[in-house]
Amino acid sequence: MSINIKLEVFEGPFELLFHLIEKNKIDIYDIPIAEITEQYINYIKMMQSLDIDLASEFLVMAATLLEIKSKMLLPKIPKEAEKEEDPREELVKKLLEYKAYKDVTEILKQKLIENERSLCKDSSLADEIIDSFALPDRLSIEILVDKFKELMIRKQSQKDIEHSKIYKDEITVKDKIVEVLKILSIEKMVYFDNLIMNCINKLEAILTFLAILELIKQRKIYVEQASNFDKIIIRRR
Amino acid sequence: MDVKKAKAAIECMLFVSGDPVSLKDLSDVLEIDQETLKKIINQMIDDYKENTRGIKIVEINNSYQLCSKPELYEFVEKLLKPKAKAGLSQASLETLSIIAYKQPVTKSVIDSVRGVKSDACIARLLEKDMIKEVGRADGPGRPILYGTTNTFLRLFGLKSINELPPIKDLFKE
Amino acid sequence: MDVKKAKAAIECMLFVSGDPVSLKDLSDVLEIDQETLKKIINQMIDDYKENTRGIKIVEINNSYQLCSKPELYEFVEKLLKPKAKAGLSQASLETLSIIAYKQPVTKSVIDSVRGVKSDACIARLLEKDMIKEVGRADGPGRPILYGTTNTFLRLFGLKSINELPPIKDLFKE
Repeated sequence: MSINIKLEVFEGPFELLFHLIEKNKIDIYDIPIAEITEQYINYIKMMQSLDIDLASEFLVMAATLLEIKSKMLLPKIPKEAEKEEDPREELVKKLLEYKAYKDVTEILKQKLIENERSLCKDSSLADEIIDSFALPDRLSIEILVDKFKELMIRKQSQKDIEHSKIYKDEITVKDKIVEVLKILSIEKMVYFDNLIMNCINKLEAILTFLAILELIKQRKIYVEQASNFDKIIIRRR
Repeated sequence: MDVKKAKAAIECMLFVSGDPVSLKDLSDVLEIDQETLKKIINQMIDDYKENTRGIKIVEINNSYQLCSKPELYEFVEKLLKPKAKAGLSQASLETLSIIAYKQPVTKSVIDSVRGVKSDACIARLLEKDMIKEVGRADGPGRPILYGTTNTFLRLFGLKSINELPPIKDLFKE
Repeated sequence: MDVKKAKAAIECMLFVSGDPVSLKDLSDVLEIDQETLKKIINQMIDDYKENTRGIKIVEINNSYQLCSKPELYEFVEKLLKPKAKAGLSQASLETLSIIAYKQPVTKSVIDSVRGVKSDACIARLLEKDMIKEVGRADGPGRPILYGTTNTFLRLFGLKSINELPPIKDLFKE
């Protein structure tokens, strides 16, 4: 039996969400969050089952969707119900902003297609003429040094961008699972707080959280909390 | 100086420069006031429309530059096989739009609008001279601020950033 | 193709190319026989003589190149002189700074730091006696190594290359 899978690849979570919203002909101002969340997570699962590298941002969005879903399930406290805040509002705002840029991008793309066939000359002729002028008796070393610094900074910022790209590709939930298990193979227990505090950014914190959830599901660890707001303790099973 | 000679001198200077030349610089060299000069250049822009001409004058940010006519691109392509196409991915184009409308803007703002990291796109746009660093924002880490370049304006056929197509006002709805 | 369009296409191709383009290449691209083409180009050479034009077509060895009209050079000079304050073009200053700090250095290193080809700049710096060949690097092709000259030291007011201002504090910020 052959299975034909036509899988669209999405650049980011917003693009995927938009695809789902359009596919389901949903009013963006009234998103059925439970349904969309399910579809979204199904898509992610499918990607993972196909071993397609998934940017961690997709997982962050999954967490956000689950959070909104749970908020909407919570019974409203009467006092708060007055100024009833829709938990979806923030997400809708972001989606609309993203859509606005997506729309103008299409217009700009057309403009680019019309104009990129118009070419200009480089400035090498002007450079040649400038260099043909007689040299002054004295040249400024400062200008020369500044030029070199400028070049080095340009090179450096290119390198920085390359590094951050590599960094982004490096962390995955899998890595975090290994890391948590490694800590627990040395220590009997670890505080949830400590794991999160050691993360260098929000993304890493979220990945750590997802790793813990996965490990609980796999019954490799268990968590306990003596009472409300106490420190959460993670232990090996 | 008569208008004919001024036209010849302008064409000559724009040709040699290659890069855009500001109205002010042209005015200083020719000793013609900017208003009169602008009229002459507008006449020239019309002259270039004639169908024996293969080049045109493009206005960018109150500067002028000579460019080839896009409708003749097929010949240039056959002759030189140039890397004319900007070759930007959808992701890079999106990043570029956000920078164009929000400039000056930091990477983290761009990331948050797109919902994904934009490092690779920014690197590509810098490399293509579509954007540049325009300063540093206040605040922790003093992040780099990005803005668009004259190359961006030229390739998108815009005289200035004010000619960007209107974007839906998100906060009015 | 009608003559008008051929003229436009020729102007366009010569403009974008910058370098001389052979009659044969033009004939291949336009699919016009060389004899007819030559007549069209000769007509164009006449057209350019009009006194509103600042450029002209020059024939070199059966190739054609667009050039600025020499009688308008005074305007070019007036436009570019202020930009020559640093004594050299920006491109040449960049090239020279890399050679000064990284000497002895090969062309390919210079190209990679600048992100563009530096052949023309190196040639002009050699001609101005600012740099010289100081040897050959090991490795494939044994590329030429460049270094600065005594003329360089004199013009920048340095006693020796050790007096170049240090730049190591660059990455502290």
